[in-house]
Amino acid sequence: MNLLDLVIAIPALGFLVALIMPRAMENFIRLLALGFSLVAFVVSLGLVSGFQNGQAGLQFVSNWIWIANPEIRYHVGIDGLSLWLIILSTFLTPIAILLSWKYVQHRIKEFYAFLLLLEFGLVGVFAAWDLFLFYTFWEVVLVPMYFLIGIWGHERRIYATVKFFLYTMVGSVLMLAAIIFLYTQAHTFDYGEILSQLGSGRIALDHGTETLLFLAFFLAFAIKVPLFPLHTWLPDAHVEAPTAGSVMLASVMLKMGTYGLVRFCLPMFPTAAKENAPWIVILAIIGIVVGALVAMVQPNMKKLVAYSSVSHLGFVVLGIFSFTQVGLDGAVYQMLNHGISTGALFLLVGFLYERQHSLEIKDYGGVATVAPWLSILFLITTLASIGLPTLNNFVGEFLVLQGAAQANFSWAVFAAFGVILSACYMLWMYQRVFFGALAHSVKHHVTDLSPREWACAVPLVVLMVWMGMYSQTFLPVVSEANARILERTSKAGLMKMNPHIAANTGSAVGGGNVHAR
Amino acid sequence: MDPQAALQMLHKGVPTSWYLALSAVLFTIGVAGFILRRNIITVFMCIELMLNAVNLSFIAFAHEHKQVSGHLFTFFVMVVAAAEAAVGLAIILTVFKNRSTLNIDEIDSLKN
Amino acid sequence: MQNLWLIPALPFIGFLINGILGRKLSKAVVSSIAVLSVVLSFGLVVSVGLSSDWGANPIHQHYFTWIQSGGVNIGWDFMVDKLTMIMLMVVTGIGSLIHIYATGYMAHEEGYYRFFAYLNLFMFFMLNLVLGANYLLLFVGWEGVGLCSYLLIGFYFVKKSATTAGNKAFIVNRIGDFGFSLAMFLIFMTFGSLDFGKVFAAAPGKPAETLTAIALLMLLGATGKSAQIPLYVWLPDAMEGPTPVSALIHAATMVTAGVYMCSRSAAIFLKAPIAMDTVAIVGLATAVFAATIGLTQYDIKKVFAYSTVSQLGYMFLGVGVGAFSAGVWHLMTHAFFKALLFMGAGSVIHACGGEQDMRQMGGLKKYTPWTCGVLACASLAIAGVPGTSGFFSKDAILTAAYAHAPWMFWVGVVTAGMTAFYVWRAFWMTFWGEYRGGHASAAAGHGHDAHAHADNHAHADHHGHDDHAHGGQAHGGHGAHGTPHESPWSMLGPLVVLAFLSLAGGFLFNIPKFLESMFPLHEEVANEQMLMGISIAAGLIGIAVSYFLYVVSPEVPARIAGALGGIYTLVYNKYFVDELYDATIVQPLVEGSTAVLWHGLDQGVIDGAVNGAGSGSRSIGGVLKHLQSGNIRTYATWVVVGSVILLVAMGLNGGMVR
Amino acid sequence: MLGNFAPSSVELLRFSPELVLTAAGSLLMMLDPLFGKKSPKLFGHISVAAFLLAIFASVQANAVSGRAFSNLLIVDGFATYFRILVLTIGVFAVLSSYLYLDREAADTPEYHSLLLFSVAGQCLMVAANDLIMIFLGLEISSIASYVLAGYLRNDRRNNESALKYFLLGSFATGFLLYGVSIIYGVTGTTKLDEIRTALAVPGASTAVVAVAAALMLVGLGFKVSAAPFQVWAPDVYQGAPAPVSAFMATAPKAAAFAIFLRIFVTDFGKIGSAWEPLIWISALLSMTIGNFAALTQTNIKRMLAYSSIAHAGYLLVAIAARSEIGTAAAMFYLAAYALMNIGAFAVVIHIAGKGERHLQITDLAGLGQRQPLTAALLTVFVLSLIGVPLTGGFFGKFYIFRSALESHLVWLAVLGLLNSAVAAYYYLRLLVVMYMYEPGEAADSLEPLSPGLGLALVLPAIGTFVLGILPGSVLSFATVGAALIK
Repeated sequence: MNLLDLVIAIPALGFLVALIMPRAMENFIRLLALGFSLVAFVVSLGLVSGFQNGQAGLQFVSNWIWIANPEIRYHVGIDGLSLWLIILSTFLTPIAILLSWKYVQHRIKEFYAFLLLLEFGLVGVFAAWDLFLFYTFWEVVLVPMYFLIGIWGHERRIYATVKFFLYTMVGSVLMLAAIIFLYTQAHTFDYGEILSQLGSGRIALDHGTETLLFLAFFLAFAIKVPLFPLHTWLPDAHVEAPTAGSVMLASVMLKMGTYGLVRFCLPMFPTAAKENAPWIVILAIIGIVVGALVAMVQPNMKKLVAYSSVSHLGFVVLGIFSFTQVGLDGAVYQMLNHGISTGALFLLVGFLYERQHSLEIKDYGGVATVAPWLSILFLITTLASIGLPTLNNFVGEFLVLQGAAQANFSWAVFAAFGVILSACYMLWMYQRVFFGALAHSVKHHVTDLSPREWACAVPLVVLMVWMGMYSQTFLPVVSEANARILERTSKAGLMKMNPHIAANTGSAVGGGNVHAR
Repeated sequence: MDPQAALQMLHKGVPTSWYLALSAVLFTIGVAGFILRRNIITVFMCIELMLNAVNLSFIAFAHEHKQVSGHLFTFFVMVVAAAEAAVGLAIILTVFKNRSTLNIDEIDSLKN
Repeated sequence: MQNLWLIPALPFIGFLINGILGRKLSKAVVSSIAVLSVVLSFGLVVSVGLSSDWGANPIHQHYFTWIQSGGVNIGWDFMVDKLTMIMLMVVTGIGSLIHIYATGYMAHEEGYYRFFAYLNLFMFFMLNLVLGANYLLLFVGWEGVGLCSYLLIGFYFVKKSATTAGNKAFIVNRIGDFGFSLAMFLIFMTFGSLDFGKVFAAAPGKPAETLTAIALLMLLGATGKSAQIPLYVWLPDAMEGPTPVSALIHAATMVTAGVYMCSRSAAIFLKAPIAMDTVAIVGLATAVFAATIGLTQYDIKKVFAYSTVSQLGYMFLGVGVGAFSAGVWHLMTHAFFKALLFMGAGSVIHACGGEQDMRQMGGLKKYTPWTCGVLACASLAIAGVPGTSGFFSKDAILTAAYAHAPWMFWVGVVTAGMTAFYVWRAFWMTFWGEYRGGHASAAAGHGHDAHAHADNHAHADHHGHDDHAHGGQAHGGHGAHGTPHESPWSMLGPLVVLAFLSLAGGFLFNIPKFLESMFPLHEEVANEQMLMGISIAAGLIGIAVSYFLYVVSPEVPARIAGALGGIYTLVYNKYFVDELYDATIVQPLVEGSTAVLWHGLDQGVIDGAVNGAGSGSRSIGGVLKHLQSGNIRTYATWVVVGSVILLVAMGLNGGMVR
Repeated sequence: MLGNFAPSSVELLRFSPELVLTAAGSLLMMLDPLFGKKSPKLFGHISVAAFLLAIFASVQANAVSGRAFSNLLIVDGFATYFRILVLTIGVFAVLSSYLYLDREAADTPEYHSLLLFSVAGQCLMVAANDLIMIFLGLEISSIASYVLAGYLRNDRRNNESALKYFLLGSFATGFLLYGVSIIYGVTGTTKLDEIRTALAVPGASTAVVAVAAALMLVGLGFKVSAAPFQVWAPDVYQGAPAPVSAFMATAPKAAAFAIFLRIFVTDFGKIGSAWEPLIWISALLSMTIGNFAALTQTNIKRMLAYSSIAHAGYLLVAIAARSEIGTAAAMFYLAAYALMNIGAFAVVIHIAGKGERHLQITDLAGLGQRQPLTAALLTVFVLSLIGVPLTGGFFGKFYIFRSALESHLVWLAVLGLLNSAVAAYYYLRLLVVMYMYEPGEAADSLEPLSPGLGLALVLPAIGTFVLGILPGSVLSFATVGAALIK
């Protein structure tokens, strides 16, 4: 039972405990949930301190047989890729719990139970090293979110949540098919084992099969990301979800998709990944631009942020499929950034909603006059999400675009439009909500932050600055892990690159992994 | 064929295939009846007909194989058929009690 | 060995204190913190300047690794060489003066602490910009100052026009940054590094077309930040901000960042002649274009705004023709006199209780002698009257231009004439003649409730041009009594200093000599005296004409305007460029996104398909369930049909089994 | 010679489960006049005891596995697995019937004895080594369930359901029997193992055998409600008393699948290439018809009926795999399916109310608030039916599709999985209504969970989780059984 197991177990335990609590003890349940999630967070910090960078392979491994035949293992472990995503999950859950303190007033018990179950699933997804186990956690995550949106959401919650569930389901059943197929080839679900078999050619996938398998995994992940044009579940889900739901959904759940792409699609099917990269990248870029443009004209704050997520995650996918060290690092870093800044955006929008019970931009105006601190935090978050240097997103976007440029300069050119547009939609919204003459309703409802809300928001803002100013805390381990993944991909197939760029970027630059050896 | 040959054959006995053909015909008649007749009782009788067709083929095969087991099977089948008849008629009776009709087409309240 | 990091750190600390605690602190404390932090960093700069031989071998300090991934390795490095030193001096020096000035100017504003916090933050980023030892740090400052300008333009955030102008500034700059970032990617791919040292060392060896691409992309960035065609449109609107902001950010420092970047990247530009020409032409075009607009404006700040644009054009002309040092020189002198012009204008506005329309001024010289005096100095300088600072730098640029291509010189001269004209036009209209204001009570009205006033204006003007919601700038204390009045010494002091600099700056600092080691001096051109004479003449003629038109016979201009008719309206409305952009870019984007992308593609096509799949399968179910007729005989038929199919199929298959 | 006829004690032991059940059934009938009115619950208790005893007996029988009655019966792991399965189903059927019979004021003795006989028949089926035995077992089980289907004599829906089940059932049986006779004709025997050897000899007329197989397929396809022979299922399940529907949807189906596996995967394995494509089609049809038709249902019982058709489709996928893994998968899935289906029906029984008034899906509205525990349990079953990991339903599906892929039925597997995504839609509606609608009249008029039903809910729920989280033991049991019928 190592730390990692604990991090997985604690939320599960909390879930069970919350379930057996008498529903009358509302405040106790709240505290209980908060306690469990905080403990989980603290323990997960142990992972950071105990993590040996540079040490090859997984760490905090624990590997038992779960089911004998077909052999399915409880095999978990983390590398630099999973580490921060796990921290992200454990870090945001307490915040999600805290911010729901007043927001959620009925069926408290179920609500917090589901949040903990969600955390359990998320941590598991990022830690699983056995495909079956991974799929299990992957689906487990679905259930609590389904209820979170469906029970505590707004008017069209049922449509939204069913849409969300089915969309994901369609993707994941195909992934399941692919997983089982791999099993029939490799006779194991152990990811490491499968990778080595694929690497050593003990499983020889012919071209068509590899492509199909790749697409099966890719579809499941692309829906979760969500990659244009599979994104339409996201705005609905976000608009209808309760704040905590939106925060977890945007901050962590979307990362399941991008994580899957990096963790599984690239290493297992490098050739197919590279062959399909061009159109995937085009979709990503379309997502970046269209997402931003659509966000620009949204009348509803949550919808706006949701579409901005589509745009931001386009960057992530772009970085991943640039097949450059820089791009991949940027992509992973951007996952974390998006988790922090978009999470914070939903959080703050949620605060506004709690005050005025409206998400429509037109119902606001002049908030800055009555709630200066709220406005300042919102401003910082806004600036973070539009990629202002010294704040987190900038680092990610810079690396992603740099990587994309190395792979194909025109990609960077088109993607960079997204950076312009992000400023347009965010600042325009900010102006209409926070600036201008004080709207009457705002005057009566909107107050500045309460201590509890401070407690929710400040950690996020701090992280924005930290991640923006000192990426060294986070990046090295990520690069380490990515380097290994790229090693696999670089073996398979070539990728056409502007020769003199390749020559210059040389071995030092991530590009080195891309062009021919 | 000329009567001579016919007599010959009758001495040898009717070939099994004729019985089988007959049973097949009977079975088909039963099936057709089930589909075409509207009176529940008749439909039920068609089922009996099918079973008896099967019996016939059993007998024929038994004769072919020079075995007794085939004959035994027919007894099993008869017993079962009898049991079915008992239960079946009871069911039909209750239906008639509740709906006072035996037209099979009128028993279609459960649908879609 | 000084710690360079302290230079930006001090204002940053000031920002933190004022930003977090400012609301609790008294105005005195706030302002003293703000001013002190800047003055101190000025002191540091000076001490650095006096210190070791940074001229020969630049100071380079590494603090920590910022971004490290693959080949990308960005350190948080500062460096000081001669060019940096000039910028540092200008930024901190003029920065300090403007801070002091602002303490007086903003004395009666609410959000006082906010203002100074922003101002300090700006200093922090600006110093980062000039100190940064690699392009990414430069970019940090670049974006950072953009942020501050956004915040300060939108300082009166209840005014829609103000916040809109802020957004405009930020977004237009983003378009420029788009170019800049692409330039950085290209630089990195070409040089494998973003450090100035490495890049410039390797530049000569690289293929010209790559360098040209880089240079042009940088130019795009520069046009954004330094308000050149086609991205100049934000600067005039930026005058929504408080006057000290216009002086500091939108005249003296931030807007010159583009010039700084280009001269910093001289090594690259020099290898890209096409880019150089483009720079020169863009600069020249902007200079003329803006100058013409300047001729017709009545809002005093607008006049100076366009003059800034035009003067920046000059600097780019200088850079473009290879006279980097001249460009930097003009950057510096311009910082002196333009800051002075703006602050003087501020003082005038202040005097007239918030009025900015020159038609409402006049005859102020007897009310505000000091302001009048200092503005005279500034106007002389910008007109390039011999001996003033402006004369030297401008002349250096024009001579270089002549050497490069004579026609550029001639255009430049004409522009110089126009510049002299409109600046002095403003001067005469403001200080000569009779005071036309009078409706001071109205001004007072402006003064008292800024918000109410702002609202009226919010509907009135979308881009916030021409006539203005001055509510913000007016302050309760003054509007009340009708007659204009001189500003307090906290404001005049800095003005006097700057006045001195505008006059003597040229003598005191001979930048080309100073930068000789970096940018070789321009070779002597034949008949330089003659050229000099021509440009001087242009300036003097401009002044003379303006005197004739606005002092001797003030009714003429109207007639000229009438005579010009269409052209006049065109120019007066700034060539309708804003309207053009709005119609061709903004509106299509917004409407297109709404109608086509959102409703059409996203909701219509994609979501339509998704929901369609749902309802489709339901209707399939609707069909299938009707197979379930409930009729026993039908069911039996199904069974029979099925069994027949089975029998046939399996009979056939079975036959084939071997 | 005579000795052959006197069965040895071990043979009787192997036959003991059937004996126990039959004895108990008869006993109940005798006790009817004594306690019929006085203590109706007693009969329930007795039959539960009988089922448990039978389970014990079949475990014992398994210990001495082997043939019985001159090879008419074969007791092996396979048989035992299914015996225990149907017996367990029997237990739950009884448990979920207490409340129902009480509510409908129906007399219990006959009901329970019929249940016992029916299960006895199924036990015989799964352990039979002779086509005629199979036929007998099938008929014993069927005839009993014909009666059960129409148990409430005065209920029109019951009558109709019974009639349809009876007529169509015996109709299909006719086909089955005809197939049997042809097999007998071709091979001269009805013993499964002897048939196999007879077919093994080269030159056996495969075409005729295939025809016979087709006829038997009709009969079995009908019993397992596989398309296109599924037509009866929705009407019958909807019309029959809820506990009976629960029983019929699980036990007879399990037994039928057992012999399906025994006959087709083993005896007709040789002509597998003949029937596999048809099973393939039938599987796809069943899944598609079941799931899509269920999308628009408003009546819970009917919806579950359609879903059971779909599940039959999944099971056929395993049969189409024609492999040991496939067999094991089907066996496992039947267990999982039985548990979740019984659980779901138990909830239906709970909310239905007297005369089954509340059968609309919307009658579940607000169950989540009124009776959180019941709702939670139903959620477990629904998630299992959807196939969400950590439930038996998921692992069963996984195992089935694994077998399909092992046998290179890639597209069938993919289509099947997509089908399960479609299915998610109508299962989710139950959850939506339960948790996201405000309580309606049905939920408000709900009486607390009765102990019997409680057990019939909780135990399957636990079982579902066990099969989902620790399937090992059951799985190995199934695998062993599957190996035995090779």
